[in-house]
Amino acid sequence: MTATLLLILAILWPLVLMLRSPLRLMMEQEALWRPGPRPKLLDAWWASAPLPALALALWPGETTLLLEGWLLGGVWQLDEARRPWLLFSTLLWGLAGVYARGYLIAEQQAGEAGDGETFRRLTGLALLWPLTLAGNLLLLLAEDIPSFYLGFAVMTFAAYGLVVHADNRDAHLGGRAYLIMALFGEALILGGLLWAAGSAETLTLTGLRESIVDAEQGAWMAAILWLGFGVKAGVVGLHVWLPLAHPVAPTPASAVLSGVMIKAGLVGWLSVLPLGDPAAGLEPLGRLVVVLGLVGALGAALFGITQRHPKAVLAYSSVSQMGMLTALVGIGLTDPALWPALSVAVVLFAAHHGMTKGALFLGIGISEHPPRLPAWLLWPLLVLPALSLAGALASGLASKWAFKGVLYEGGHGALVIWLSLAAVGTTLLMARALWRQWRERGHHAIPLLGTMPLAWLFAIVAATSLPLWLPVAGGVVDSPWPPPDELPGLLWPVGAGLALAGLGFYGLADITRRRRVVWRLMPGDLWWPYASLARHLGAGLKAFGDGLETRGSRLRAWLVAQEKGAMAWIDGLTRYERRFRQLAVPLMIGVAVLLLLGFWLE
Amino acid sequence: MPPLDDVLLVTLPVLLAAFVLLDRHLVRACSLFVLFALAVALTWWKLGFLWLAMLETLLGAALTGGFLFHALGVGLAGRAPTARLAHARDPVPLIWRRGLVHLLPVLALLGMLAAALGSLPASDGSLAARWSGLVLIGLGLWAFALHTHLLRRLLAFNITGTGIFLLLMSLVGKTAPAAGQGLVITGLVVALLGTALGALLVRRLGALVPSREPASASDGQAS
Amino acid sequence: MSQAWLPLITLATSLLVAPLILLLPERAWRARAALNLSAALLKLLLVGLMVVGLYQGREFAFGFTVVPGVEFLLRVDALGMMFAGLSSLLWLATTVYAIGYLEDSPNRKRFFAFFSLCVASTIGISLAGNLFTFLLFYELLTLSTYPLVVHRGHPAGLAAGTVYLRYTLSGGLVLLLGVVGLHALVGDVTFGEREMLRDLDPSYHPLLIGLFLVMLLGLGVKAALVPLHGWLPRAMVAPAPVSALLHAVAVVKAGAFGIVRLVYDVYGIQLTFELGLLTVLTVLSVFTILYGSIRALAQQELKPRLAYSTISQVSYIVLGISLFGPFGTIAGLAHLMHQGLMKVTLFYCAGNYAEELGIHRIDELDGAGRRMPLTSLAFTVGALGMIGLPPVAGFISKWYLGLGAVQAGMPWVIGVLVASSLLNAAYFLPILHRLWFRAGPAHGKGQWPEERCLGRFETSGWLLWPSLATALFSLLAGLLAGLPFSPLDLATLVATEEYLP
Amino acid sequence: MIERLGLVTTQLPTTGSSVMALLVVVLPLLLGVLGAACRPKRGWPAVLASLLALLPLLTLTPLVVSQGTQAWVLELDGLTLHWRANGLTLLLLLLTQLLVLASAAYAPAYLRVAVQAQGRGPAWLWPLMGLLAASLSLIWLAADLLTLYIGLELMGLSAVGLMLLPGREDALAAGMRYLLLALIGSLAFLLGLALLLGAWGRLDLAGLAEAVEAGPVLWVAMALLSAGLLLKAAAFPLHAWLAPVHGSAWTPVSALHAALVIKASFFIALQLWLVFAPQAAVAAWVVGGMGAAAVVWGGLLAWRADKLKDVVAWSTVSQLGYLLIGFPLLIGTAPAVASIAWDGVWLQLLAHSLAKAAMFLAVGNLMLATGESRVSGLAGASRRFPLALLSFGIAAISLVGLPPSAGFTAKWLLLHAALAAGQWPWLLVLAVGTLLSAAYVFRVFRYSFVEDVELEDYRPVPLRMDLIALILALASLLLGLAATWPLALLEIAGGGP
Repeated sequence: MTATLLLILAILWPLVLMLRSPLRLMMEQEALWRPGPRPKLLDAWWASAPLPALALALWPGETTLLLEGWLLGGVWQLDEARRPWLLFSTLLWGLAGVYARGYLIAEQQAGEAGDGETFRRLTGLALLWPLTLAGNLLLLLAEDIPSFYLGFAVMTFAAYGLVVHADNRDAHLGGRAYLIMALFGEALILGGLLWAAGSAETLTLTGLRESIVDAEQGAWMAAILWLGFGVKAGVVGLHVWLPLAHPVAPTPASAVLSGVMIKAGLVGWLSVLPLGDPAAGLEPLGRLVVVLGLVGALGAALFGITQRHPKAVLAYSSVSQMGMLTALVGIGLTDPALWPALSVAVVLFAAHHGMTKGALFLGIGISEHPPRLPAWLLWPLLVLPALSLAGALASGLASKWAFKGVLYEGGHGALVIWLSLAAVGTTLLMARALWRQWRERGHHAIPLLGTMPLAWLFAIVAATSLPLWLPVAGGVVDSPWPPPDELPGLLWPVGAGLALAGLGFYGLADITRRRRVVWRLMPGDLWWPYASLARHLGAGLKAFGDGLETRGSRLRAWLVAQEKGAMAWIDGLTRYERRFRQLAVPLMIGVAVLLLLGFWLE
Repeated sequence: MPPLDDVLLVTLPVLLAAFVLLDRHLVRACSLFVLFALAVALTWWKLGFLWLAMLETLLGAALTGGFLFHALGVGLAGRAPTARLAHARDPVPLIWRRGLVHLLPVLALLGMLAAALGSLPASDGSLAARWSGLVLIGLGLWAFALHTHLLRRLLAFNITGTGIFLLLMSLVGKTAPAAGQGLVITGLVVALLGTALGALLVRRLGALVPSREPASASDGQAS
Repeated sequence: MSQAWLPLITLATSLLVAPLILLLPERAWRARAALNLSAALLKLLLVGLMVVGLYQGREFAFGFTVVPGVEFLLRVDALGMMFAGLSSLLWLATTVYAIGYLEDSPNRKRFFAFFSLCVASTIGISLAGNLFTFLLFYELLTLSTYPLVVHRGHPAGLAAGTVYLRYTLSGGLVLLLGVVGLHALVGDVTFGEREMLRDLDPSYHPLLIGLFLVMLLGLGVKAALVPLHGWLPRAMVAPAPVSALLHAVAVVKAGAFGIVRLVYDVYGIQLTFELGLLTVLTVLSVFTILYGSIRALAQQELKPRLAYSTISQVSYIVLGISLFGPFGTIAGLAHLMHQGLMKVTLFYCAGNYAEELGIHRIDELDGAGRRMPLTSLAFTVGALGMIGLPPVAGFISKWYLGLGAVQAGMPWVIGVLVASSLLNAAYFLPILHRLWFRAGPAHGKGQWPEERCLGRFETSGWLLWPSLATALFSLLAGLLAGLPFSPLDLATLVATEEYLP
Repeated sequence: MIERLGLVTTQLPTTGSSVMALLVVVLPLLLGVLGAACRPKRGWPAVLASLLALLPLLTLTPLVVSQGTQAWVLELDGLTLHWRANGLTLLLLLLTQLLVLASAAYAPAYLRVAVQAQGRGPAWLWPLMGLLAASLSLIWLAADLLTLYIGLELMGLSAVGLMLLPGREDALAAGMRYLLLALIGSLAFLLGLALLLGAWGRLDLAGLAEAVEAGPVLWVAMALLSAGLLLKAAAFPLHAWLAPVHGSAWTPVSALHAALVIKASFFIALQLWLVFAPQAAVAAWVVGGMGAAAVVWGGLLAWRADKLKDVVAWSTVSQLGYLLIGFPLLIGTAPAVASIAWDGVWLQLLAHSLAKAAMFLAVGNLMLATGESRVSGLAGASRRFPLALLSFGIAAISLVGLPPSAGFTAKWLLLHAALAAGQWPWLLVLAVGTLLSAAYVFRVFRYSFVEDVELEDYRPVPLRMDLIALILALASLLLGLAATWPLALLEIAGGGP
């Protein structure tokens, strides 16, 4: 009962908090217009949005809520499969929220003081942050397809407001890239969902997975859905929004974007693809997915190290990491028997990546506004999650061990090599990111006990200790740490990466001198060809539309001319009237003759 | 060889009608029309329709004539006729081609009538009346189409009407005299009323448009 | 006895209001407003009564013979009730809106009289029990909307009125020919007596196909199917409440509703399917959907863009019914209501922008969300619904359309839906972006074209509340689609009746 | 069909109703005499007198309804006149009296406002109107050709007289032409009668119907009769006199003329065809063709007409075409088709009469109010004269044939009949006619909705004039849904089985 209440509250609470600000604004009618002081938007209440969901994630026991009148009949569910996702997501959301209160303190103060422009932007953030959260929670908790899709769409579109928060040119570019790609994804998802759900006439995700297994064209449905969610998950080719949107978003928003929201794509895959079902027959798709995942993992790493903005580097790292996860999902498709074991590793990996990437993003803000900590303490703390992500320590090591073991057992040795290569890339990326952070570090110290550093510190702790508390498949992982004799096999990529990084660092000056162009590779890589293609397409479409328009107007003009002619002709008919008048009697006789003929012919 | 009086009865109204319709002098034409009506009355009498003869004399000759003269502005008091009307020449000259063209519908009508009458054998006594009726119809219609002067068209209408009456009575003969006479009397009254109305109109038109010929005033629209 | 009269009274509530309004003097706007509103409320109540009665399985019918063999018949069925409910609901909203919109403008008496007449025709269309009665009100609708379209009396309006008449009267005529033809073939067809045509000898089938196409041609004019849509964008010059009504309930919907009646209640879906006519409808509607969207993309002004969007959206209804199977039916019928709610919201908002700020072009909308947040919110809800995003009602329609497409064995239609959604997004999202995320006059950049401060809120309350109410309804129709008496529920009821004899 | 005309009867005449029948004809004359005598300045005496004329009808109606067709034979010195009354007759009589009543009620106010009693014209209005009503009654009642002829002639002359009353030059010129053509038409009619009488020696329709045999005499006679009547009815190539006559006539007179006088000629023609040539399909198609041409031609000219009254007058030409299309649908078709067409034709006649009368009155009001006779002079009228425009609009609905008007129901029946008979061309004609009539009607509206004009000089007409037009228009509208009533009347008076 309590769990059910919590379930409802988990979704409702952020919405209530979202509505609070405008209601307050409306109460104080002129608040928007007057120049004077204004209410505080990002208060403690605001940050409390994910708390009920967190409580739900920690509440023992499974629960299901049936909502008859909701959409087409809602089924919200918390089961063991959803719990880890919910837990780490809400945790990160909560931390990011707390962090944001500190991060945006300057804007907050400006807004309160009466800077209308800033206040407006902040209002947007204050409204859309809980909304995005609500969407995210709904998509995690929903078992019925409409609610799932609703959550997904709400999260996607509300996050647009977070991306363009800065309201400058870059932000709008990032926002546009985000939105267009998201729309593309939404469309594919909708199409796939409709197709798959329609063939089995089901409303639940479970039914959907079965439907894909049963349906004749299940592979196509799965492919469409995979692509659709792939936009969110940053599959190579569809990832272009990530490096554009992440750097421009406020840091806490970047953290949730990269830590939680792109995981929604993964959640989508896990929810709709019949992973682990031997009857699915999706092996060809699986192989493709593996290949694409690896291409993404390696390619993003290579491209990422050319970036200057630390957030862009981290974004490419996300693409790379998601590529690895994609490859794992692909294995789940090609080798269904392996999935039950692999799924644990995937969840662990995803959670690890989410928390760690979150901590890294939060760390960027910290390096820009360092708290009053000695540098020897601050920078190792910043390096710690990076190393963890590279797989050298803590949760990174544990998750790497988890999937490596499974893969070896399943006979996918080659894949492990490739993934290790990707880990080398990750190490390089981490080094690059930290290097850029170091170069762009700030000097104005902020108090240590502010919300921002505390949230960051807590995030680091949570991220590194993840395997200890994350409930996977009914309980915490038994033995998360690899035995010591496995360590070399797990750690060599980090070593190699560090070595390469060192080489690169020394060779850097040389390379910079000779090949300046390398550093001009724009973030967003494929976005630019896409954009120009889209521009051409758009221009073509517009030309087509305009063509229709001009064709239509030409036709109209022709018709009008014709009409004028016809009117003139009709006006001219009156002259015959005179003849009729003059010839009335002969005409009468003519009529009589005609009638006579008619009678005669009878 | 038909008897002389029959021939006379046929030819007299026809000749008079032709004069009425073709005379260029309107007062003379109207006077001739009175004569024509009297001749027709004679025919009625000859055919044995006394009532019709009386009515024809009264309505056709006296009253219609009176109205015609009224239209011309010629009164009993001997006022001089309105010069404009009395001596008016038709503005449209009589051209042969025009005349021939207007003959075509008349011929068509006569052809139709001939086709119908072919199956209705005429008794001896009525044959003359039938012929004169047919000729009068043709003449009247032709003149009606030909002329544009309103008064002349009224004359033409009257002559056509008379032709139809003659034809009617010749057809009816002795079979249904009452019905036939009823029709003819109605027709006579209507013709009189029509002529009266037309005559009054001609007068009014003439009074309204003193500067213009009433005939040409109605030229464009009338007909 | 009272049951037979209930449809008649419902019809009379708006039919009799028209002469009453004409009798009131022009100045008496309070009395007129009171009359209008009370009639609208009364009608809503009566329709509610009928809906409840319908659920309880009661029969409402009223009829008399017009000429031998032809009957005037008012009858309540689920399909009609959907439409009646929609129109009475939106009548109330639009009446409120129109009172505010036309404040201090001339000829209000005439406007409201014809407005009532227009609603009466819509109710008549929904209650019509056979094709003859349907045709009667269908034509009456044409007549009563003409004075509304040319209401302003300026040359553009008059020209638009002429175009409107050319299209609709020709359409009505063609429909008349078709109906008479059907009548000559089988006599009076009461809606729902599907067996009359089904039992005809197969040798009549070519004739039936011909008649169907003729009637489709007639109905397609009002439903704005593509080659026949030309009047709709032109009619945009009408005042905002008129556009709203034209697009949401009255004219366009009448055409679509007619097609629904034709397919389900005259021919019967089975026969239509067997004659291969559903394919015709599918192709036609798919073409219209895409064409309308592409044309909408090229429009630079708000109302024409909405107009082309209507062309596209109304075809969803036709698409829905052309998909053989209960899901397609549900989709088409539910969209009949959903589109009405959403589109009326959009038009109200467009009217609000025009009235309050003098905005007609899309590029003038920058930052309007700050100046008029509630209106913009309503617009956003409507636009998202049009794109088909949950939880707005449009999503429900799209969902069932997809299901219907699969059920009918035409999964390619899903591709069309997706493409159309993308196009919809392409022409609606830029507007939303301008509203909310661009700096404009509200932020001290430039000036509104013609700003007036109409009321205590962001604009006059008469204009604001209807917009918000319809936006809320379109949200709730999606969010709570599973509840009884929701549009979806009614549509499901109709579909069950259709497919489970 | 001939039974439907009430020409075959087994009923014996009753003297009581014979007096009634005479009264029906004579009482309108009383209206004329009274009117001429006291020259009513107000409406009510005229209305009272017209109501008086309705009284005998009210006693006749139950008789016909309960006992079927009534027939009377009047012996006059060797002449036998046959009269009969059946449902159709009754319907037409009622229509006539109602329209006369409306005109009579309208006329005093009109004369006061528009004419200001100049000249002798107004004095002649009442007797001529009475004569017209009497002659029309005579035509509806007549069952023999002599009575028909008398009625036709009286009607024609009184109509010409009425048209001439304004006394203006254009009225006189147009009236003169009308007079001459009407006389010529009568001559053709008389010639036809002469042939019939000559061949078969009798004039009563019922008797002739049995006596006649097909042959050149009948054909020529029918051709002449029809041509004369079509000239009087202003059927297409013979319509040229109509519009000018209406253009200058007084409004109530125009209303009566367009609503009734033309219909009388049509009625006689149709009656003669049904009696003498019920199978002459080819000739009927000729008439139908004329009707089709009339629909198109009249519609086109009405559309482009410059003056309001011309629009209405041309629309009469066009609408008469619909009636003419009744010929091919009634003559030589299957009984089922003919039965539908029968209802359609008479309903169309009723609808058009009421609507056209209403339209003339409304147009008259508009012209009086704006002081403009041109269509473009209506700018801004919708705001200032809503009532007149509403009457015009409602009448227009019926003319165009849009539901729920009687015009629509009639068109429905005609379309149905055409479809049932497989005569496709008429579908097209009806369709084109509808579109054209919509075009000319809405052209008027288009001007009236123009807002941006300053109309400094306008005078509102008395409310009564507007109301009369409105009532007539509403009657034509509501008759569409209440069509069972007149159609039932058409049915019950069938006479024999």
